[in-house]
Amino acid sequence: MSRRSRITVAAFLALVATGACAADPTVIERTEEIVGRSFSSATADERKTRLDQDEVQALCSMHHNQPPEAAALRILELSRSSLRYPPEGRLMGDWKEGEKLASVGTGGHIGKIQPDRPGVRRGGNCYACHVLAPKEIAAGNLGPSLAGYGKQRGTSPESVRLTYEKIFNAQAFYPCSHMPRFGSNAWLTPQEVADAVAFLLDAASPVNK
Amino acid sequence: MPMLVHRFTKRMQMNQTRRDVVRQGSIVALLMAAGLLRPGDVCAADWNPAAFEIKKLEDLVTLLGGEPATASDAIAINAPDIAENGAVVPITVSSAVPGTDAISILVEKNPNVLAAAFEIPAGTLPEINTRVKMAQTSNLFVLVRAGGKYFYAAKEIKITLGGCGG
Amino acid sequence: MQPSFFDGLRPRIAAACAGALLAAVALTATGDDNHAIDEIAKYREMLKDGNPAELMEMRGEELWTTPRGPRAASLEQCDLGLGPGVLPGAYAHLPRWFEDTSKVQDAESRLVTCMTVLQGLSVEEATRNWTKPNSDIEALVTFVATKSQGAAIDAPALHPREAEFAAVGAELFFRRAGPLDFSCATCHSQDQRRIRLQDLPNFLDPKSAQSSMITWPAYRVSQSAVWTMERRLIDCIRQMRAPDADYLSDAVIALEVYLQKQAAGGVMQAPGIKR
Amino acid sequence: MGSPMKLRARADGDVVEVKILMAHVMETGQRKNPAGEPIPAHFIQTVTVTYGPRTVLSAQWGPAVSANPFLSFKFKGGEKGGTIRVNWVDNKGDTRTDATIIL
Repeated sequence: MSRRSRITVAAFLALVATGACAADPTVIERTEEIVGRSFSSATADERKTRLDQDEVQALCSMHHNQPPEAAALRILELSRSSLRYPPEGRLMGDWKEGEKLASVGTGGHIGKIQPDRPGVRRGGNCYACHVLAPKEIAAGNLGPSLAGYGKQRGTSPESVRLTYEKIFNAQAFYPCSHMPRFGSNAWLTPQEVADAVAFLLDAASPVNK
Repeated sequence: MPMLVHRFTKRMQMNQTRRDVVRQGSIVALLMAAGLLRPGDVCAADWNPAAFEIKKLEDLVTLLGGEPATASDAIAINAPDIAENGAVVPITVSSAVPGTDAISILVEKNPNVLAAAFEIPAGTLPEINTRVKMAQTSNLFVLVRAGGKYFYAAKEIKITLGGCGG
Repeated sequence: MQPSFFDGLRPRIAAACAGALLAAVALTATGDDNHAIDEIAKYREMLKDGNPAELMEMRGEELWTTPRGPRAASLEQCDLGLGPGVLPGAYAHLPRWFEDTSKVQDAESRLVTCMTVLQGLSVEEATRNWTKPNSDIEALVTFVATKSQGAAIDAPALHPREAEFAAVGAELFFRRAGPLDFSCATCHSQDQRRIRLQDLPNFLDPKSAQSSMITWPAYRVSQSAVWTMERRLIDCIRQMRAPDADYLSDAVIALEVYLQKQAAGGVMQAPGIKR
Repeated sequence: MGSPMKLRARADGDVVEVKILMAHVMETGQRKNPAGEPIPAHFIQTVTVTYGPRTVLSAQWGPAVSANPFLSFKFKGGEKGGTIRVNWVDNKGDTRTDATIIL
């Protein structure tokens, strides 16, 4: 049994348990077949890392990001178990590094049409979706405004830890959140997540000005 | 707050005084030197690289000559304060200065500051609608010649980062 | 040092700064936000007069009417779904099922069929440089779409194969994958959202879906080119960090079937002009 | 020879509005291709618009004019049915002239 079909079965068990409505399995099967033959230039590794779904992705997709309780609990469990921390345990890094990460939207583009230039920085692109430092006018609104985030929450160990974990894997709190699982997917390193935490919480950060 | 306003007012007065003294004809001199604003037909041979190769506004100072250009409220720049993409910034410039016969568009922070120069013969309205590239957030200057004198106006246009980021 | 020409401008700029500073005290962040959005709206409005897509449309018309290829034929007998040579409204009825090819095809895929069948060109020749500005396919799609201006989008996916593509397209729309967990729904399933300052259509809302789909193909000033719907979707997929989707592939056409179905009734205004 | 321009000229009373779209890459010379090689500059340098024997606008451009340039302006004294001619010359010596009738 392939990984994909195992996931499907697991998801359907969750589905039956709650009686929620989700996609027709034959449509999912047909969709996967079409995905399988519509990316002919992808290498085996690219298919595995860029097209195949892990269990969380498959559950969120099949439930159109509104998982029933059993699926939601499974997502929370998988996400919590994927949390990792920096070696030294310092969850608050350098806000200036975090600020840079927040503006960089490049990294991870592959293919032949328009791949990233070699050596380009991989960023968190936080401004694409969030208001952060109020001085940046070109901020998106897919996610909530985070202006003044640290002013409201302070830098207690609990606040720092919660912020770190939300950036590392938002789905450890909000199953099927639109936010990328930056840490769990190894898009950002634990150190980079800590830098983003500092950008949000540090009193000196422009986010809190 | 009153302190702040006072400081700005004072700075404006200082600059106002300086402006009277400053000779501002640099671009003008350059354009004339380049044969750019010469009346008559334009043909390919007339295109002079000197004007279009100026890198910094300060470089123009070395070519200072002509009469100082004057800031003028009679020149209108209609452009958005914020452009979604610097590759195309739409602008409409018009001059109510009597006798306007040339209009140039300059972008302070572009690698080459002069973008375009238009000659306005008698009978043509002193109003141009076109689109220029802006490498980054910058002041855009419009320089107008009328009756042998030069006038200018400026507007800051912000260029925003856009899209998904790459 | 000799003072610069632009020293004379400093007072105006200082005044503007002072104004902004004073304004900042009075305005909330929302106020600034609205100003930015208003100015972006002005930017877009100013672009509308003089859309370079019209140049592409002219070139497309020439390509449509000029005999080309080994068979020295024009495309004037091309059947885009409403009969050979019928252009008005054809784009608004696509994608659809075609008996002769046994495929669900969009405008691009169908034009390639016509170029291969009528003119004898290879698929490679027909789609040459499709990712670059000024390609033949870009010009032809622009021309064909322009002929649907004023027509309502009507591609209801009633044929069983079309219905299947619409269902697959809906699944693809929500299908999350890759290192950023993105799907189309990440950005396009909520109202009034933006990436930075770019508005994002919500394809789950018919009005919003219409407002987007009626403007494609569109001239993109950042690309100096008209982007077709396929080019647009394949770039979204690239931005999601997926591998390149194949041009004219079923995955891309299935997404289009779904989006056109969502946008039913929208009155075509293409070609649009965008950042 | 360059690609055709799209021209419109419309009379409103004695004022004629001319709108011009030109097909041109307007390459700055500052950009690099994906292989990292510079893309040579290629841009329109001069534009001349005439109404009969009369030059109604002339321009000199640098590469900072946007790709596929758009230009519109108005002049007095044109009549419906008259011919507007637009010529451009670029830095490679390529040139293009198109004409339209005033509507």
